[in-house]
Amino acid sequence: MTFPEPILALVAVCLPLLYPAMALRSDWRRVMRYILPVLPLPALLLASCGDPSWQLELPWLLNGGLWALDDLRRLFLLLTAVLWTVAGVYAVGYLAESHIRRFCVCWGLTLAGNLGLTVAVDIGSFYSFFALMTFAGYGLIVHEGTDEAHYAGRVYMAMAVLGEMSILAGLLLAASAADSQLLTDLPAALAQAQQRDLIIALLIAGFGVKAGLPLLHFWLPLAHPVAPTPASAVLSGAMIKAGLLGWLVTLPFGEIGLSGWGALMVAAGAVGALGAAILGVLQHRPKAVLAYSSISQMGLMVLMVGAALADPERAPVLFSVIGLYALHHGLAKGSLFLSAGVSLPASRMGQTMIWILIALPGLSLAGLPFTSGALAKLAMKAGLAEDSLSFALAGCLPPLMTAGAIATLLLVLRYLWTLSAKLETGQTPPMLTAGWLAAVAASLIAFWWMPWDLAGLVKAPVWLPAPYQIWALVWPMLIALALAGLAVLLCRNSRSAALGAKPH
Amino acid sequence: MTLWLMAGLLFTPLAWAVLTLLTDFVWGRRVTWVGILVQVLVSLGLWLTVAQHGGFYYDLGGWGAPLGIELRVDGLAVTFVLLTAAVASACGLHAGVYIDQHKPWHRYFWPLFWFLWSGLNAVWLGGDLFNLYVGLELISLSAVGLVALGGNANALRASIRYLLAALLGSLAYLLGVALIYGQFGTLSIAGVVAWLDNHSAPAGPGLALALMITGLALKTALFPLHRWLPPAHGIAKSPVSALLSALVVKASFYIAARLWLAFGESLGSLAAAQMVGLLGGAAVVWGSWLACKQAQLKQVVAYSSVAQIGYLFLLFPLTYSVSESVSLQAQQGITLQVISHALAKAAMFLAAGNLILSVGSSRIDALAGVSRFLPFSLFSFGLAGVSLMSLPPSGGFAAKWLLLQASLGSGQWWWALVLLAGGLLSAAYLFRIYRASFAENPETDQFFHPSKSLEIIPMVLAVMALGLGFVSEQVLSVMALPFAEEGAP
Amino acid sequence: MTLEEWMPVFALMISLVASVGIFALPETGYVRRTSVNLGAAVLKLVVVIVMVWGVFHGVNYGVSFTMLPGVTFVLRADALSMMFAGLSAVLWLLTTIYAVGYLEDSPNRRRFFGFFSLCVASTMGIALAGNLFTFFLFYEILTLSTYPLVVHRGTEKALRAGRTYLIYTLTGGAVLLLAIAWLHSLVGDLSFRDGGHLVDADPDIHRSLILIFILLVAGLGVKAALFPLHGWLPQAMVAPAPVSALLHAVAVVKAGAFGIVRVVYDVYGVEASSDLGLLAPLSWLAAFTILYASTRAIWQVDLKRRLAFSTISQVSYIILGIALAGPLAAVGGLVHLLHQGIMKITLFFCAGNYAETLGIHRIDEMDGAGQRMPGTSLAFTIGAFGMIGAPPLAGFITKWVMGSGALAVNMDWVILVLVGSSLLNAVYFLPIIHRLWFRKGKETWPEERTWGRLETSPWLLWPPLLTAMMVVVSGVFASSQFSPLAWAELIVLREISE
Amino acid sequence: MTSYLLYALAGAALCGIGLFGLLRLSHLLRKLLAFNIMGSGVFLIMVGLPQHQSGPDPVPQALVLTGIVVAIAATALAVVLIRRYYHQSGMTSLEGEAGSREGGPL
Amino acid sequence: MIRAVRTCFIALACIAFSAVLAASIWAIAGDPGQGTLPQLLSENMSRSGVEHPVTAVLLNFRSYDTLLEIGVLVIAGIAGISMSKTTSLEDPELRTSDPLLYALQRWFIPLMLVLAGYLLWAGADRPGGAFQAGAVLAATGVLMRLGGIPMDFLRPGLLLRLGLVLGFSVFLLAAVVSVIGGDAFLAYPPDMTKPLILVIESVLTLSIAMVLLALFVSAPVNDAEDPEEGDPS
Repeated sequence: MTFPEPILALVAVCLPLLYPAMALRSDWRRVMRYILPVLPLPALLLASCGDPSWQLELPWLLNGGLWALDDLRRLFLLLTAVLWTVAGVYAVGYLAESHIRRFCVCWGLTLAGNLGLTVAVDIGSFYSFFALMTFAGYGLIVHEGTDEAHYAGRVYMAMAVLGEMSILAGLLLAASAADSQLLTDLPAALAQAQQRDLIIALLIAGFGVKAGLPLLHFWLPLAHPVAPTPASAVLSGAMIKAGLLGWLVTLPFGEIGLSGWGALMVAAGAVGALGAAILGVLQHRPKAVLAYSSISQMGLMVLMVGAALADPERAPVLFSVIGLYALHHGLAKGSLFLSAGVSLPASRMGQTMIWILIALPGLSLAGLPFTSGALAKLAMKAGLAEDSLSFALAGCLPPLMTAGAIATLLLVLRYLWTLSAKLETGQTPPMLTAGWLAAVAASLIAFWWMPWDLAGLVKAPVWLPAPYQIWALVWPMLIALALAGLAVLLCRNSRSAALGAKPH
Repeated sequence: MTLWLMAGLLFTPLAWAVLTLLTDFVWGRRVTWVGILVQVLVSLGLWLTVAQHGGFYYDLGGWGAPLGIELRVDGLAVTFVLLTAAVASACGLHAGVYIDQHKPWHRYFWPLFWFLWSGLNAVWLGGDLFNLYVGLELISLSAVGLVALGGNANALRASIRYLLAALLGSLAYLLGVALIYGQFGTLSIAGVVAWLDNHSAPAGPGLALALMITGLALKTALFPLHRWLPPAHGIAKSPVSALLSALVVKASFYIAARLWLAFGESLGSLAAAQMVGLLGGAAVVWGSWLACKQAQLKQVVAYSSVAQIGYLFLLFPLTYSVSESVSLQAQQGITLQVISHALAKAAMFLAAGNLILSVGSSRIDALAGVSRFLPFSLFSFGLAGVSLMSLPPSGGFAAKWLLLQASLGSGQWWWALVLLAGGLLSAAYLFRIYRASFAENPETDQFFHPSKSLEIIPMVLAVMALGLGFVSEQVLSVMALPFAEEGAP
Repeated sequence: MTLEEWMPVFALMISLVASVGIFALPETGYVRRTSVNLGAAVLKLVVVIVMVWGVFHGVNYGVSFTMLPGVTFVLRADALSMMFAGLSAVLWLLTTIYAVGYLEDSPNRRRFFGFFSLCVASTMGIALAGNLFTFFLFYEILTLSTYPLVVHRGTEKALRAGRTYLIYTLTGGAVLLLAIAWLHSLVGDLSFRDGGHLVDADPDIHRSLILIFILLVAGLGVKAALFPLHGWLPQAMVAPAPVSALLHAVAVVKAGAFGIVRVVYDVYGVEASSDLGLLAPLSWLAAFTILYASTRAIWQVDLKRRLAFSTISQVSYIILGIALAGPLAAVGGLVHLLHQGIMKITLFFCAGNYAETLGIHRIDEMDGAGQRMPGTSLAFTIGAFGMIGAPPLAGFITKWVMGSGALAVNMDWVILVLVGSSLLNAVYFLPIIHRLWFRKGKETWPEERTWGRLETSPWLLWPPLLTAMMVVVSGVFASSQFSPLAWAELIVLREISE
Repeated sequence: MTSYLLYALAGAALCGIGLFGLLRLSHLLRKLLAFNIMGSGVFLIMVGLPQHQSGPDPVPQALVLTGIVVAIAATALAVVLIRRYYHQSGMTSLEGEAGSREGGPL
Repeated sequence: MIRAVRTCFIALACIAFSAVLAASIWAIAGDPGQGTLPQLLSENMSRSGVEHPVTAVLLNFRSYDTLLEIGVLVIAGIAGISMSKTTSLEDPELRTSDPLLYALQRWFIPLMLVLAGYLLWAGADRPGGAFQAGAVLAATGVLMRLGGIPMDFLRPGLLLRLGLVLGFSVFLLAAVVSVIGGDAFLAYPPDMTKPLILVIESVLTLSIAMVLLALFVSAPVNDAEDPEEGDPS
């Protein structure tokens, strides 16, 4: 099957890109909604079935286009396609009538950008799709039209534009240093470039905006709660990963050891992972909590990126782990976000079922055994094992990871807590439910599909993680549960105290 | 053939002056049409002859200089003859329609018109100092007569002022002629030049040249001797104004320029040359400035003449002790300036007359809304303005270009600044008028339509002024070595 | 004369004849006037396309005759000419279509279209001019023929704007004339030649040459709206939208920029210019203009004024590109000549549509206009994003190429300018887009005119959509054979191969 | 020094006087007379100067005759104009009227 | 005060002018004579057709000057008659009737007519000529006017206009007639020089007198005037 892949890739990108043209006729508005879930399907097909060794040359495009897939990109493409599909299904049920065309247009464009950037290998189209995603994403964020949404949108836009400019400058410098228009040539050239540090700083900052790097993350907790739920899901699940992908394809991994930058990234990751957790548990709105959770999770990935930057030897391994982790997180976070929009059935049995389904992806995030999370966590642990890394901060990584795991679960618990206060019983539109269920399913099934023996990090134990692994996974969870319980108790006390003080 | 042409050229205007004096206005107009046809054909024929065979001297009455009067028929002279034919025919045709035929005194317009024409031809061709004086007087008196024709107190005041200035100028010129004759014993310019070529310059006749040029400058209305011009040109009937501004002032300038080029090197001085240039520059600035201040349409155009005349006098510094090529450039530039100004200014006055006719007022602010109605004349006015502003591709631009080259080439860069400033200032006063015409005024929407023939004439002139830029090379090549034939040492 | 000699004359005369024809037709001859106008525009486009084809294949189109002693009038088509000529031919057609719709039922249409065609003729003359003298000729004609369009409305404001316009441009013209005359008296023949004339100029005249260059740039900079000389442009925005669109966004300002390109490349030569130390200050000036005007634009509340400042900023890109003295940067600058043209004209068309259909002039009135006029707003959005330099639109190509070019000649600070400018562009364009699409609009829009199901007249709607499409296409297909970028590369290739 | 030269010098004096009158006097007829005086001065110089050098010379005499006729014509025209001007406006000088801010004959 | 200063200033300027002029004259007079013109003139006198050199210069050598000069005179005449109100140039209000004057005129007028004829004739070989004769003739007219003789014949009609230009037209015709023979403008046929000049002189006398008379007979001034352009009237 060598021939159809390039065509498929073209279709995968162009379908969502051209789909907004339907908006030109107002009577097609109803149809548009139902097409939403179909849009990412070619991409899904491409990611899941296709042979990754294809290339699509588009010499007329921008500065000469080249699209291709490698393992890493395939992973990201898979994530993107899956998440957008389920979110699309969900959106069909979720969307209200107002401004539906606008939403669909933005959706299609954002999707096109997100898919395109994963398959783009030349700088021009990569950056184009990235920008397309960024700008079209704005439409998703402010869709509700509330003041809050507009505020969030403004912050998002300001930061995104700054990020874009930073990327532009970085890419320009890098391309000029590499004298090439292909992303694949950048890392090697960057390692030798005169202005290496400047370029790296620009790129890290630029993609960092998308990836929610600490201090560049402000838009995330603002935007996610106000965006329509399916949009939040893809924002947090897929688009945020685009920033990560940006780093992975541009920075000079595996070429040269940049311990300084590595340390900085590790530090940033640590601050993100823990700081976001602290801020996150103080949030009252479920989606805000999730947003901080995303930042926190991204912090962990930044940690790995930092490690990979610092240690060129380990970089390929870490790449795989990062990809895996990103896939896992994306799917789990997507389903968590989607769950914010479901309504509880009347029956108690049903409610319990729902709650379990809601909680499962969350727990998977925290690393519950038999979930993708467990696998990802283990892989990360192995990847960042102290002995295999050789840079200054390597020693801090394991404790950080543990702390991260605790933070993750705490945030998930906080999410469930806030959600429980919010969820109401009622009728859920069937498509919405279907989308959510599909998301959860994807998140859970991923466990089965994941390449277990990735780089030999995780011993392939067929079904179960080994006992030592279970413990390693579970103890942070226990600590987190304990902390959560404590918090609940404290909370109750203080609330009753407060109630006692002010009796009304 | 040439003899016939020459005789036709000299005879026709005088004869037609006689003929039209004997008729009334309407018949005079018909007769004039024939005369214009003859005169244009003759001028054209003469021009073509000279273009083919070169210039020659024409001995009147068979008596050559110094005893008799000889006419100098060179490229420059016939070009000006042709120019006169073009402008004067336009004015004549225009006047035939424009002037009220029911006023009994208007029948005298035609003889005066033809006398003016003959005087102009006499000046262009004249090679004899005294004959030039008579020619000048012929022009001045007929011009004054035209201004005063049927005029009210204001017109009379203007024409008296004009007459006195013209007479004083003529006397100064004549005084110079007297001194020249006293010194050299001949009246022929060529004779004087020949004498000067063989002898060192005497001390006495310097004053003669100064007197003659001062007198002519007064008749040309060079700043600060310009004050008679705007009232006279402003108050005369538009075809008359056109004739005066386009041709009459040029005649005296033409003589001054010829004298300067002939005698300037030996009798003039650097200080005098620069001084005249300075006055010219001042005229450009001051005339333009005053033009900006005028409220009457024709006054603006009249003051514009004062400013444009200033350019002409840049000839003096730009040809005094400079290299041959720079001098040639300056002469060519001035020649083009004279031609383009004549065409453009005539077009402008005629168009202004039409505009006044169509809005019923001579004030500039009365033009509001005229642009919507878009009389052809406004367009002609605008096109003529392009040439006056010396913007490309007009003849004015070609002139300015050559003058710029000359001033830069001679190192006298300050004249370049004058030229540029003059262009901008002229834009300032001309765009005042355009601006007024573009203003939308809902109150007045009633305009009178002048007849088509009135509107076509200024357009033709304006297009000629505009197109001159494209054919400058051809025009200049016909007047091969203008002015210089006998002035060269 | 051969066909090669006639072609440039044709290209020039078509609009000129159209202009005369329009003046000759009566005011009420609507159908005839429109057919003359559109017919001429289409014919001209055909001629230009043929010439582009010819120039690409190395045909020399040109005609010349001596106008004054020592001065020739030269019309000639080279790659650079055809870029500008092509731009104006394409946009003339579109703008004519637009203007027909825009001025429907308004007075003074004969005057408008007559002068409009005259403007286009002079633009064509500027494009095809083969020496500085000819260039100046048409440059001044352009000044003159634009004036009636600026004051078209005849209001006090329009008249004032017209005066400002004149003061700037005529003074600029005078300075330019001085410079050209001076240069002519120093070195004579000024015909444009790839590689320039002054590479081995006599060292004695270097100081004069520097001074002349400054004068030339000052003269041309007025039209190109370089920093201290830009004041006329925002004021001139009182003109009707098609005028702002074609002339103030494209023809007039481009004429200035185009002139600077000619001076640097074909008169002085890049080498000579940079040897004389002229290009670095020019690039600083351009860079400053880019940032300054963008900053000023942020505070404009009137849509067209904001666009005007944006124009000032964007035109300086062209100058920046060529001032950087590297081939790649020059490609960036030149390609922006086209890119900026189509992007800005889109925006102006849209601004005109808002004003004409909904009576919107100020930015704070634009809330929700996207729902009411989706097509127009779509075009506006594309144009604005192009201006920001968002990929894959035309503006991005410019920035990318120019940035690469700047880096190639080690002018890293330019990146800062490019990025800063994009940022500022985003600051003043994104809020508009936000308002268009994401704010709640009025319940009822004023119905200045109704077009049934359509948001506005098709005459008004299609031109911006087409240009917006061009913005996308010329960005996305930048590397194809006949893209603006490819043509700019061709120009630079021919320039440096000399 | 011949008597002819004396004529010429007297002519110079007359020119000065005439010029003074032309510039200074405001009554139009006086101006006209001053013009004629100046004209006479010029004619004197014209006749006197050449004859001083080369004896009787008919050419300047003829010129002067022509000049006189021209001067008479001009004077006549001026008188006609002045007369009509006086008739229409009741004034004998050009100065000091409304609508004419320009002073002097120039 | 200012007036006085201005007067002084102008006076000084005029004196200076006279002085410079005199100095120039002195300087020119000091130069040795240059003129070969009188000699040339006397050499050509025989071909001029008249004996008196001034007349020869006026009507032959420099006849173009004279032609134009007459033109100037005609212009003045035109300007004069263009302003008359009535059909007659004479203003009846100014007519006097003094018997003494009337008697005197009867003596003087014929005498002056004869004098004019003589002057005309004398022009050929001694001072005199058309202009002098014309002036005397005009003076006769003035005398008649002052003496109260009705001069209704001076109507600005065709006759008067014809009279004004008669001399000029004849002169012009004489000038152009030679062209038909292939000669230059104003060249008289060699054998007809003398009679031609005589004819020209005679008609010129008439015309000059006519012009002067038309100008000096005090015609009533016309009140009617053209409105200035743009005046709404």
